[in-house]
Amino acid sequence: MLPSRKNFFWSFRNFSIQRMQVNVKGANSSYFGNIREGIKSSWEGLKLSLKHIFEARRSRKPIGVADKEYFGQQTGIVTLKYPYEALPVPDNGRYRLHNEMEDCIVCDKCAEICPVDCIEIEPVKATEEIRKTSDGHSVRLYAAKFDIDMAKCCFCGLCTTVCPTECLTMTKTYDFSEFIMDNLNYHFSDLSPAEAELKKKAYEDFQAAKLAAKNAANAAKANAEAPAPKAEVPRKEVLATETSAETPANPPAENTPPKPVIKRPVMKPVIKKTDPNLPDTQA
Amino acid sequence: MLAFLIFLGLLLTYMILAVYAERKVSAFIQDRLGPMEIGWYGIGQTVADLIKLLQKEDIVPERADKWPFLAAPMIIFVAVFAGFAVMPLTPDLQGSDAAVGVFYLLAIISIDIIGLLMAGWSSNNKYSLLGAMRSIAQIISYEVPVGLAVICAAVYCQTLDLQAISFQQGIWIHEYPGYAQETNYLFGLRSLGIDVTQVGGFLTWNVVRMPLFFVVYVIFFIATLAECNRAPFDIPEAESELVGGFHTEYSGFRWAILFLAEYGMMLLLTMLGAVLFLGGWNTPLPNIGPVKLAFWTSGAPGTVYGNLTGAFWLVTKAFGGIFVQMWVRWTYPRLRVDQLMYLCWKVLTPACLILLFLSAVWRLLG
Amino acid sequence: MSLVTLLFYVFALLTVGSALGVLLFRNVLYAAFTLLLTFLGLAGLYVLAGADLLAVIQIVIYVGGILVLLVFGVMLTQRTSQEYPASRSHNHLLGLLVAGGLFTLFLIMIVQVNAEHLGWIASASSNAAGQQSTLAGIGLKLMTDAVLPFEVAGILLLIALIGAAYIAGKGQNR
Amino acid sequence: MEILLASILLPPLLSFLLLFLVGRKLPRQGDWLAIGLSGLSFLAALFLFVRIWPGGEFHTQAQWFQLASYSFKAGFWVDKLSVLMGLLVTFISLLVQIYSTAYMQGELRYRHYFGYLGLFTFAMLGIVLADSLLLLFIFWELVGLSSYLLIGFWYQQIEAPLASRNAFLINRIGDTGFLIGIMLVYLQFGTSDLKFLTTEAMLPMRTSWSLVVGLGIFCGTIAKSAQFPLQIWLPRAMAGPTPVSALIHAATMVAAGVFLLVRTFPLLDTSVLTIIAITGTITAFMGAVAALFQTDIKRLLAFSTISQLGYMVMAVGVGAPGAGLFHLLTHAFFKAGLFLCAGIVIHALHEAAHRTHVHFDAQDMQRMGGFRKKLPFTFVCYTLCGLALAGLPFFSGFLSKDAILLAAFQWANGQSSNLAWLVPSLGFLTAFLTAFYIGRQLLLVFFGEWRREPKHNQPVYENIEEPPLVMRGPVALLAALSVFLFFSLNPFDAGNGWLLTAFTNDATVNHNGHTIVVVLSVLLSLSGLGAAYWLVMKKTFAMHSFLGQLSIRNWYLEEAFQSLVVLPAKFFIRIAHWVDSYIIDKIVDFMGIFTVVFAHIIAWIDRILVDGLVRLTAYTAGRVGMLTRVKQGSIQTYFVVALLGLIGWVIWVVS
Amino acid sequence: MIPLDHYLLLSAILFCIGVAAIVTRRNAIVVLMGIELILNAANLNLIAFSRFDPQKLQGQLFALFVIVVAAAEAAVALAILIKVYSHFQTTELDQINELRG
Repeated sequence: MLPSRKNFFWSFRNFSIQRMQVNVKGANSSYFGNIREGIKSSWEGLKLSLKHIFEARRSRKPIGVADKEYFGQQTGIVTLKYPYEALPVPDNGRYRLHNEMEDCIVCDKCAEICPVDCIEIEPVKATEEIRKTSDGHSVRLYAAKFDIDMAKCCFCGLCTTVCPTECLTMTKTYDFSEFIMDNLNYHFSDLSPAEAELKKKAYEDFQAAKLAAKNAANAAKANAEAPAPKAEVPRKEVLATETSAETPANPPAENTPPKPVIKRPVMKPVIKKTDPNLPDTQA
Repeated sequence: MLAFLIFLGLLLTYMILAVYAERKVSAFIQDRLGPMEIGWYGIGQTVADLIKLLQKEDIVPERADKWPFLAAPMIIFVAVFAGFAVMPLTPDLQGSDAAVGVFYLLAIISIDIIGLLMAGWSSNNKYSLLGAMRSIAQIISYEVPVGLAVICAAVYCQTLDLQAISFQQGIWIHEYPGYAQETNYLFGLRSLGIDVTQVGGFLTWNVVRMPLFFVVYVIFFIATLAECNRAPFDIPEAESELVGGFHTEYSGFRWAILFLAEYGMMLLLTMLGAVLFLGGWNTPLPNIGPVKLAFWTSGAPGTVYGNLTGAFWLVTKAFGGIFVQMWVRWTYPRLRVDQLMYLCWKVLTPACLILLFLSAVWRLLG
Repeated sequence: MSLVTLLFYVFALLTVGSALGVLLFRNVLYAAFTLLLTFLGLAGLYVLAGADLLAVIQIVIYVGGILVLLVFGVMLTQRTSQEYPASRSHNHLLGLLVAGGLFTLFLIMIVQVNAEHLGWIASASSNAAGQQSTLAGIGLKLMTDAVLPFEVAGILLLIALIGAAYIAGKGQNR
Repeated sequence: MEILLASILLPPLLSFLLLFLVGRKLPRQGDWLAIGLSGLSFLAALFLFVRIWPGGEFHTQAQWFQLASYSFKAGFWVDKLSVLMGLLVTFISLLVQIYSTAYMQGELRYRHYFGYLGLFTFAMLGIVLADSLLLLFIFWELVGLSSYLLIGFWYQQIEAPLASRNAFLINRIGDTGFLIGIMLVYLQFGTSDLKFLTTEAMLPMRTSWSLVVGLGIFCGTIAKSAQFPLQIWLPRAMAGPTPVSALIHAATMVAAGVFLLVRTFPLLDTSVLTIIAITGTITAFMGAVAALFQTDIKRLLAFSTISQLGYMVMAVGVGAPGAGLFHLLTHAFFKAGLFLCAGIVIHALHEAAHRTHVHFDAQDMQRMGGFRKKLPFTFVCYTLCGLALAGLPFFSGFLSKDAILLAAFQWANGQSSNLAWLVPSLGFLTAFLTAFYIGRQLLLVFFGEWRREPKHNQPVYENIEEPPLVMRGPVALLAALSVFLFFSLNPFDAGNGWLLTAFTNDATVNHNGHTIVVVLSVLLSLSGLGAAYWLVMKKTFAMHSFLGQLSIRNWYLEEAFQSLVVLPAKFFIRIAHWVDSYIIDKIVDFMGIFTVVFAHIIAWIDRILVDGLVRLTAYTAGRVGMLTRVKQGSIQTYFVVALLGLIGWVIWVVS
Repeated sequence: MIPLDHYLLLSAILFCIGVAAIVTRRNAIVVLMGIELILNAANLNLIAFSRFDPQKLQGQLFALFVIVVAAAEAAVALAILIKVYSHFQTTELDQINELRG
C-alpha cells in the first residue's frame, strides 16, 4: 500500500536540492538588483490589483453590443447577476429552433440537410390539399411527427436556409436548459398520434378507394363513368382534423411540461422587414 | 476564561467574515461579483457553506492511519487557538500575561507543524504527504525571519510581554506597571527632543518609533504569509499540483476545522504584527493640540470604553492586515520551491539580521 | 488538593503515560506522536516548577526541532513494504531488569537522601519567593556569567549543523 | 605599560597573520603593512627604551598553568638588557624590511617573506622580553622555526632546503641541552622565573648540578650562536635571502645565544665560564681562519660572524657580559650593514646580469673588482662597516673588541695557569686575522679592476648601477652607526660610555694594561689590513695551500662530523640491526618453536580436560543466554552490560 | 509547592522508561527517542533543584545547555542514521552488527 512513499521522499529531496539554484536571467542579475526588481515588480502587481478593487465599485450594465455605451465600459465588474439581469439579445438571435406548423409543407428538406440529424419528420400524405400556407404554398402532407432534438442541434442554421416556406426559424430564446435530456426534444407536429393514425387510415382507405374506383372505372370504362360519391369521405375527415387540432394547443406530448415561451405571432414578414434594416442597427 | 470565550467567538465570527471577504476580494480583483445569492450581497454564503460542511459525513479513508488522522485537525486548531492566549486584545483582556509572550507564540507554531505532519502522514495519500512535507519545510524555514523580526521588536521594546509592548506604543504607557517614567520620543530619538508621549496615535507606534521597523514589518508580513501557507507561498497546498496538500483527504467537519485553523493562523499572525509594529490596541489618531483625538478614540485602560475601543482598533488593524494578505494572495502567482528558499535564506534572513543589529543600535543610541 | 497540585499530577500522568507509549507502541510514528505529549507534559511541569522560559524553549526545540527531525527520520528510513513503520522490540526481560533495577536504585536513593531536608534546600524553600518569570534572569546570566558557555553552545550548534548537513549530504561516494 | 609591551610584541605577529591570511588581496601584497607594523613596534620599543633605560624595570606576571602542585608562571620582564635588545631587534628588523622591498621585489612568495620576517621579529622580541626560561624557550623554538622557514625560503633550489633542514636539526641538538638545563633549573629552584634566578640571592646548588645547568644553557647558545663544534650550520644558512642573513644570521638571532648567556650570567659558575671562554676563543679563532680564504662574499661574512660571536661568548666567559653585549650591539650594526652592502653588490650584479643576459655566480669575489667606481655609495658604506669590523680606532668595532680583549687580558692575568694566556693571545691573533680577511674582501670587491673576461662581461660591468633609495637608506644608517660616536665619546675607550657603564656593576674597573691592549689591537688591525693589501695586490694568495684548504673547508668540520658522528652512528645502527636480526630474532624464533611444542602438549591436556569444562560452561552460558537473548555485536547489549555494571557499582558504593 | 521528591520520582520514572526504550527497542530512531527521554529526565531534575538554588537559575541555565546539546545531538544522530540506512538498508539496531566478533 505504500509502494511509492519512499521514492516519493527522495524525489522531494532531490527536487529541492537541484532546484536550489536561482534563475537570474532578468535585467538585473546582481543580488541587490534582483531584490530591487522584485520589490518594484511586486509593487506594480499590487497597484494593479488594488486598481481593480477600486474599480469594482462599478458594475457593467446589461446593455447589448448594439448600445452606444457598450465599448465605453472598460472597467468595473464584468459579470452580471445572470438570472436577474442579462445582456439583451438582438431580435434576430439565432438560438432555439421553432417551426411554424401552419406554414410547414413537410417537405423534409430540413431533415435532409441537417448535419447532425436532429430533425425527425414522419409525413403522412393527405388525400387532398389541406390548406394554403401564408405565402401561397399548398400543404399536401400531414406531419405525423416533426421532432427537433435541441440537445443534438449544432445551431448551424442550414435547415432554416433550405426551408421553402420559411416556417423553420431560429429564435432568440437561449436559456432553455432542462434537467431531463429528453425534454430538449421538441415536438412540433400538430397531430396527436391518434389523429395521425386516423389520417394514415384515411389515406389508406383513400388509396384503397381510389384503387377500387380505378378498378371500378376500368370496369365502368367498360360500362360507363360517374364517380360522384368519391369526394364525400375525405371532406368529412378534414373537418374532423380541424376540430381536434384546436383542443391540444401545444404540440402533443403527454409527459412534457408546457413549453415556456413559444411565441406564435413571430411571423416571417417581420423578419423580412428587419433584414434590410440590419445595417442600421449595427451602426 | 473570559478571554477564552471572547477569542473563540471572535475567531468563529472572524472566520465566517474572512472566508466571505476572501471570496469577495478575490472576485473584485478579478472583476467578478463573488457570492451574491444568500443574504444581502451574498453575506450568508459562508454560513451556508459551514452548515453544509457540518452536515457532511465525516469520512475516514479506509487505509488511513485512523487515530492520527482524526486527531490532527484538533491538534492544529488547538495549537493555533492556544496562540491567542497571550494576545492582548484590549488593555485589560489578555488570556495570560506570560512574560515570555512572543516566544510562546513562536513555540505554538512548532506544535502546529507536528499537527500538519500528522495530517499529511496519516492521510496515506501522497499528495497529502508531499503537501505536509512542503509545508513543514516552508514553515521551519520561515520561522527564522519571523523569529528575527519578532526579536527586532522585542529588542527594541526590551520585553517579550505583548501587553507591555502594546502599552509602550500609546498614550496609556504610564498605566503599565514599571513604565511610569517612560517617555516616547519621536522616531525614538532622544536627541530630537520631541516628546510624543501624550500625543500618541500612530506617532508612538513601533514603526514610527523606529522607522526601520517598516522594513521589518514588511519582512515579518512576507514571512507570516509563508507561515500561514498563504499564496504566493502556498506550494504546500498548491491545488494545481497537489489537489489540496495535507487536507486532501479531509472532508466535512474536520476540513472546516482545518480551515478554521488556517484562517485563525492568519488572524493570529496579523494580530501579532499589529501588536508588535502597529501599536496593538492603540488608536492611530494622535492628539493634535487641543484636538484630543487620541483620548477621544481610546478610553483609559480599565474602563469599558477603553476596552471596547482597544478591541476595535486591534481587530481593525488585524483585519487590515488580513485584507493585505488577501490582496497579495490574489495578485501574485505561486513561487517555486527554490525561489521560496532563496527569498527566505538569502534575502529575508540576512536583511533581518542587519535590521536586528540596527534595532539594537537604535535602542542604545536613540 | 490545590489546583497546582492537581495540575502537577495531570501533567505527570500525561508525561509518564506518553513516555510509556514511546516505549510500547510498535508503530514508530505513534511513538513519535506520543513523544510530543511527553514533551508538552514536561513543558507543563517546567512551568509548575517556575521555569517558564525553559518550558517555551522545551516546546520550541524539542517539538519544533527534534521531534520534527525524528519524524522526518522515520519517514526517510522506512521500508516501503510494511503496513506502517513498525519497530519490534526485544530483550524484554533484560530491559525490565535494567530499568527496574535502576528504578529501585533511584527509589532507594531518593528515600535515603531525603532531599527535602537537605540544608540548603530546606533553607531555600523556607524563604521561597513567589513565582516570577525567569526570563530576565536567564537572559542576564547568559550575557554575563554564562557568556562563554553560551558562545560555545552557539559554535557547537553551528558545527552540528554543518556536520549534519555534511553527513546527510548528497555525496554518496564517500 | 602592558599596552606598550603589547604594542611592541603584537604588531609583528599581526603582520605575520595578516599577510598570510589576507596578504594576497592587499596592494603590493601588504609589504607596507609589514613595514608599518614594524615601525610601530620600533617606536614602541624606542619609547620603552626611553622609559626604562634611565633606571627602573618592569615585571608583569600571570599564572600560566598548573601541573599538580607545580605552578608555572609566565610574563614579561623588562630591564635595561631587554629594552636594549628590543630596540636593536625592532630597529634592524625595520631596516631590513625596508631594504627587502627592493631586494625581494618580484619574488613569488613576497608576502610570505614579509610574514616570516614578522614571525621572526615577534619570536625574537619574545625571547628578549620573556621573564621565564620556559617561555623564553618557546620563543627560542619559534625563532628556530622562522629561521628554518627563511633559510629555506627559496625551497625550489637544491641547497636552500638542505641548509634549512641542517640548521634546524643542529639547533635541535642545542635545544635539547637547553631544555635539560631549564628542567634542572626548575628542579633546583622551583621556578624558572628569570628575574628571581638572576637577581635574588643565589640559592645553594650542588656544584655538579650547577655545572650541568650551566652547560645545558650553554648548549643552547652553542647551537644558536654557532659555537664550536656546531657552527657548521651558519655558513650553509647563507642559502637564504641576503637580508635574512643580515637580520637573522648576523645581527639578531645568532646573538640570542649570547643574550641568553648574558641573561643567565648569574647562574653560570666559574668552571662553566671557563669552558665558555675557551669555546668562544676557539670559535673566534676558527671562524677567522675559515674566513681567510673564502671566495663567496656571503660565506666570508658568515665565518666572520661566527668569529665575532666567538668573541662575544669569550667575553661572557671571561666574566665581562657587558663587553659581550656591547660587542653584540656594535656587531649587529656593522655586520648587518656589511650583509646589506653585500646584498647590494649581489643585487646589482644580478640586475646587470639580467639586463645583459649573462649568467654567472654573482657571489664569487674572485670575479669582482673595481666596484668602487660603479657603486661609490655602497663602497663608502661597506668600508665604514668593514673598518668597524676590522677594529680600527674611531669605529664602534674597535671599542667593543677592545673591551673584550681587555677583559680577556685581565681574566688571564687573574688565572693561575699560564695556559689561560692562550685566550687573550688567540683573541689578539683573531683581531689580526679579522682585519686581514675584511681587508681582503674590500680589496677584492671594490678595488682593482673588473676581473672577468672582457669580451663577455664588460657589458655587465657597464650595467652595474646603484640600487634604489630604499636599499641605500638602511645601509647608510647602519654604516653611520658603525662610528664610535654613538657609543662612547672617547674613541679609544668605551669603559665610560653609556652602554658599558650601565652593565658594569662595580665602579672599580681596573684599567690595568689597557694601554697595551689598545696599542696591540690597533697595531694588529693595521698590520692585518696591510698584509691583506700586500697579499692581494701581489696576487700571492695561496689558495691551494694547506691553510687555504683548511680555511675554505672550514677546518674540515663537515668531514669531521661525517666521520666522527655520522659514520659511527651508521655503524652503530648497523650493529644494532645485526644484533636485532641475528640475536634477538633468533631468541624470539626459539621461543616461538618452544611455545609451539609446549602448546601441543597443552593442547592435548586442553582437549581432554579443559574443553570438557569449557563445553560445560558454554552450554550453561548458552542456556542462560537463551534466557536473556543477549546478542553479540549489538550496541544495546553493550549498553546493558555497561549499565548493569554501573548499577552494581553504585549499589556497592551506596551500601 | 510541589514537594521536591515528586519531581525526583517522576524524573526517575522517565529515566527508567528511557533506559528501557534504549534497551528493548530495535529501531534506532526509537532508541534516539529513549535518549531524549533520559535527557529530559535529567532536565527535570535540574529544574526542580533550581527552585531551591540560592544562586537562582543555575539549574535552569544548565538545562538550557542540555537542550542545546540535545538538539545538536539529534541533528547529527539523524544525519548518521540516514547514512546508516542508505548503507545497511535498515535502521534495526540488531541487524547492524558490524561489531560482532
